[in-house]
Amino acid sequence: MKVEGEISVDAPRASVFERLRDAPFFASCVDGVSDLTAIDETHYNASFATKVAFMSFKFKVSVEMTRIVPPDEIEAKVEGTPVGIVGRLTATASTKLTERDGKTVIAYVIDANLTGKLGSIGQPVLKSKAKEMEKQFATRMAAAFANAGAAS
Amino acid sequence: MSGTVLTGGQVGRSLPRLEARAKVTGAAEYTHTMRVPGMLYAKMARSTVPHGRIKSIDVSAAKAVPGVYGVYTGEDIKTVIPDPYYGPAFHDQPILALGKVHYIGEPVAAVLAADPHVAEHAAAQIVAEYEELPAVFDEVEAAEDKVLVHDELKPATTFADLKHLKGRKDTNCALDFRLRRGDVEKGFAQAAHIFEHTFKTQKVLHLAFEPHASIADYKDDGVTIYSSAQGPSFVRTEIARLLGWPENRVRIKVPFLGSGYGGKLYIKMEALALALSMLSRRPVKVALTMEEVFFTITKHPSTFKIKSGIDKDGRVIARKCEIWWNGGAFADIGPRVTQKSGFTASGPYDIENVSIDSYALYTNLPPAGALRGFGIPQLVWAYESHTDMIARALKRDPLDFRKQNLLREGRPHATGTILKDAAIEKVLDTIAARLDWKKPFERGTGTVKRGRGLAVALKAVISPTTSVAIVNVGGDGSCTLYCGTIDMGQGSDTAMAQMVGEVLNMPAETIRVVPRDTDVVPYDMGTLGSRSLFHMGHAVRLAAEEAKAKIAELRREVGEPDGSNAPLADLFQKKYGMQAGNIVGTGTYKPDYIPPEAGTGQTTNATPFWMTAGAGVEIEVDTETGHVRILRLINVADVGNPINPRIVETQLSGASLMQLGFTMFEKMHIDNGQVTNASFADYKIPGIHDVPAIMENEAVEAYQSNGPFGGKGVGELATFGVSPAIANAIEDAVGVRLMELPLTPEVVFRAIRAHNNMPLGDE
Amino acid sequence: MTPFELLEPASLKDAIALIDPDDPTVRPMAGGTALMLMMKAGVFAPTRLISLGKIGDALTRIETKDGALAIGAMTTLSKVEHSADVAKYAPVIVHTMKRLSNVRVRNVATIGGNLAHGDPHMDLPPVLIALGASVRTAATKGGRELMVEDLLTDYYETALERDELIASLRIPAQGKARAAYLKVTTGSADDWPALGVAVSLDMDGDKIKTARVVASAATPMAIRLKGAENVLTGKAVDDKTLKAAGDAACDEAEMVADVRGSAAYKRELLRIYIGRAVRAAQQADAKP
Amino acid sequence: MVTRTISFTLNGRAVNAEVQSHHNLVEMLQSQFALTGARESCGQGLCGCCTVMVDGLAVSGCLFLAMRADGTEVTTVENLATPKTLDPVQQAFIDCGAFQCGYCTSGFILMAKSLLAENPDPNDDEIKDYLAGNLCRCAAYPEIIDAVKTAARNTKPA
Repeated sequence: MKVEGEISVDAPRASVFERLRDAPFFASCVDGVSDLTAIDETHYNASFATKVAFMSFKFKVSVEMTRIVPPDEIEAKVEGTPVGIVGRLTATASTKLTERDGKTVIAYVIDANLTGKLGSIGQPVLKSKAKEMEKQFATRMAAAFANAGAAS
Repeated sequence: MSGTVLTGGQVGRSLPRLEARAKVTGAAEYTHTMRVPGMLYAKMARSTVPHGRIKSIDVSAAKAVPGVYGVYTGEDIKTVIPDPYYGPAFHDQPILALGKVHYIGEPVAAVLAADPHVAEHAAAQIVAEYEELPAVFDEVEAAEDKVLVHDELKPATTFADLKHLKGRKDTNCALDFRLRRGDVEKGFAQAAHIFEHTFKTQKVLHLAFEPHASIADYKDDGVTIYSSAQGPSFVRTEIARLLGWPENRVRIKVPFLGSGYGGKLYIKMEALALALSMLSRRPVKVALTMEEVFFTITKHPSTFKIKSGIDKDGRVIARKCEIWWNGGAFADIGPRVTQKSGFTASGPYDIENVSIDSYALYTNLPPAGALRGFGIPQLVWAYESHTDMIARALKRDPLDFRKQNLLREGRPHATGTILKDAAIEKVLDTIAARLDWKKPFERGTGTVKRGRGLAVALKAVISPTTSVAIVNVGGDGSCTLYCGTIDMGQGSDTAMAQMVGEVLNMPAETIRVVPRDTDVVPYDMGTLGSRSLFHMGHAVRLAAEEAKAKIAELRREVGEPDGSNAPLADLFQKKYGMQAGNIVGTGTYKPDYIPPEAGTGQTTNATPFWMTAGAGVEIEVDTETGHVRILRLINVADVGNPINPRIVETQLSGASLMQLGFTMFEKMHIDNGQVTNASFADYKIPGIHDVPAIMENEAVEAYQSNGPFGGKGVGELATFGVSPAIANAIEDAVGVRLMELPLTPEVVFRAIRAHNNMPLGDE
Repeated sequence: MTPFELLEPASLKDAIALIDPDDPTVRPMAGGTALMLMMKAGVFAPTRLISLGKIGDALTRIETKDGALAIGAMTTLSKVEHSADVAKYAPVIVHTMKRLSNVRVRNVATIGGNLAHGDPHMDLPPVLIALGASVRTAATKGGRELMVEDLLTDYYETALERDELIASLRIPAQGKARAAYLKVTTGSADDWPALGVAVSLDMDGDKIKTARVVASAATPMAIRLKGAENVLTGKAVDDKTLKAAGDAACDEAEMVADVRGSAAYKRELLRIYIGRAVRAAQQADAKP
Repeated sequence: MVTRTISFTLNGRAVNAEVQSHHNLVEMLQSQFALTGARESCGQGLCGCCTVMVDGLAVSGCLFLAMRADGTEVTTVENLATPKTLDPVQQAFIDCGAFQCGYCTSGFILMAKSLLAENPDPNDDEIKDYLAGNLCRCAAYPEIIDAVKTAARNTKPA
């Protein structure tokens, strides 16, 4: 499944880039991510939990920053195993930053795959969840930069 | 051959199925619901990557689950079966993954427990780590050999017709079949018109309602396996090979079979059940859930590039066919699908110059095998759509164009084999007559448009194959038939009993067909490809005829005059002085066959009998939504002389409805190798409301001159014509041509919008 | 499935008391069909299920007063389907039931469970929203009355608190309003809908006085399409109005893609089916 | 309590069974009473192979917790025939050839009986609507519709 979108923030591209490559900040914009630990400059482990109604899913995930090209591009690969159910989550997330009308546009493409039991049965439910998470992500991101903008 | 038709009055009866009572009372027992004392249940952990090397498999959490008897991986299997690979064409499938996984859903470990829920819960705790490898999913891409599914191919030589398969390296191509007749390039050069189209079919699956199940009870001196198998003789051979044993220590029993449609052929869960029984020293049952069936066996998706040259008079003078079969991760019987369907890829037409290339390809998807037609429905979809497109482009009536080019009795087929006993034209004419083809057709009003279409097909049967049968008449005169054909609903037990009854002049319902058990029942190649009625039918006929001759001998021996009607029991009584003794007749049948010449596919004897059938439809299309309603579905087939007309009709009707699902909506949705709709909730099959308002089934008057009592196989026939007939009718109704299955409302709607220059965007 | 504790309290009060609002693995269970599916799929492993099946009579009654219906939450769908009162006062429900899941599910599934599950593909919620139905809940801190359209908040999400149960459903008297529900499937004829559209119309002569238009299945939850309703209000039912209503519906509804169709396709279905549902409602049997 | 002894009436006979919370009705019937006419196939209540009657109502046995059978009256397909006789619905299924592999047949027969109890003379649409929740991969649907109509004719009071 593929999620694509754009967020426009009122901040210079270089500073947006710096914040985006700051993993704790980035993780704070994704609902359900906790226990982020850095292994080295480009590798992290984290927990990711999401719930749909009373069904909850927990994943142990590892994140690798696969491409960092200041100030336009960041690409990360996420791999995770769900807890207690057969499956596997793999995702690549790439963001491209461009300047438009004095603002910075963050264009993102997330390509996620779910396999195993989750993939064969839970896909429709989790697809819809992904859409909801995307909205939250955009909102949080926009809010974070709005705050940053106000503070500066 | 069987020119001496006897008049026992049994052949041609619409006798209800012999096993009917067992089925309506719930007494019929299937492997999936069987239990054996002391039995453990197995549940599998499956691969979560489409292609990868196994780095580790952590079974500790699974082992710690209370109630777990044992957890096993491929390495454990090797301790009891050192070379644990199986398969009918290639020994490429490991009992549990070894070293590598080849598709998402491949079994990597198994848990045993007395409670299947415990086993299932524990299996979910197994964590395997993989080094992921690039994967290939598309058949045409796989042919480029950039990603290799297997490091090395290991051919089996179990079947005579696959003996030429050689082990290959650096390729995903398990078999390439070539047929060359005339000079196709010269034909194109002479043609007035050239047409080239590419058609695709999607991945679908059998979904027999009894999911695969096998129970193995291993003892050091022998093993008994109860299994939902369509070919117990093959299972026995393969299990014996894995064990390094003679076949007589392996016993395969098949109770009632909750159908198969090709999905339970060759070897499926039997080897895993065996290995786990060896490891645990307990009887072990492997019974899949319906979800797991989606990861076990499927139908080949295909890409078919077809090119035809037509002369100025409308004759097809050259046809080039290239077909890529997506076989998934293990070959299963894909090579045979590739070859046998390759024979007839150019269709039921008389074409001077033909070139066929048919490729069996490995990909990182769940394996594909035979599904009610051995590849023929995929081919007919392409060539009968193509034929209609040519007729329309040439402004020819599609029926007339077909009739002009039809292959007729006595003419050589593309293989070089002369067509005999194939009522192709009669089938086509019957469909046309039922559709009132030459009369004006009501085209619908407003936003609902009507259309009609037809299609006709030809198939060569799998050959050479052998069947053996035993007819046993007991001291009381009652008769028992031992034959290995699996009656999975096609009515073979009834038809075979009718043939025995015909010969021995007994009511078929008094004849017992013994349950399938390889310790008791002689060899049969398998219940597949509509071969049983012909092959086993002959074996049964021969066995009955031998018994009949021995009865006549006994009659003479005990002093009965010629033409005596003395009951059989009296003959035994006279000979043995009491109710005792047996008369046993045996029959073995193997038809003549000349293998196709390598490289050209030419042979003067490609098939013991030809199969032909077609379909006609009337449909309406809701142009506002793309919904297609089948108003009328006509199935016409040449079944030779129908042995049991009612069962024949049910077979035709059922096969066409199954194909209707494959045509209209069935599709395994796959996302980077992951099947995402592995359940009846999201993979829909035809239900009672999907039955067309009018269904007509007809077996044309025909006689298979070398068939038992003039009969031949039926099971696959009505699948052939349905898909192209519907696509042809859709073009007839709304002017759009669909070249990929399934024909869902969205596909139709998008095509209509594109046709009107208002394409619908993706979202 | 894994073992759990099954409790069968005798009263709604006891049931609520047994729920642990902080433990998501404790769930109330009505008919249990939807819950069983999730448990079998392994996406839900309860530690405790509180069956509401033995609560008895009070929750399985269908009562009428002046054309309004009150239906106990534990009333099975088949009881609702066969109720003479429902047939009389809300015939659209009876029609909907004929193609809702199947007989066996309807024999077990309950009206309360159907609503509490929050599955957007269910056929009943859009119909109930079109009829202006509401639920009465029971909870530790006392119950409340909620419109069905406010009960469903998102994909599989409802406004119910963890310790809050639906006690009954109320369908107001429909007067002269007529309603219809169209279920659009794109695979087999019997499938979860790709789109559901429910419409209730109150006509004033040949003009629409009020319309309630609800979409489901293609949307994250059953949702009223007020833009379409506004277009219809005060107009006669003609092709132009219906097309405008369809367009308005497409502008406001969020579409979810799945194996039954892309979002773009489902939007086109909605555009057409708004009109078809309005016409079906117009031609539906009038109330007495 | 994960394991419990329940009491119910099975095909007219009072019985007890020791069941676990996570076991469904089909598993209980198969493992404890050797009744295999109700079979799990799709596992989702969609195919109808697992149909069982509980208190006179058809349910999907694969989605019905065994414990909930406590105190009920359970009837399975095995209860319809005696060694000498068949139920008119069973006979009609044979006469009309309304099955092939037979795996779904018990479910169709119980559903057809249930339909005829509610509606002794159903038309084609009523039959289809009622049986729409039962699937037959062999697709003997036309014959099944025929069988229900035949059974209706044969059970109608003279």
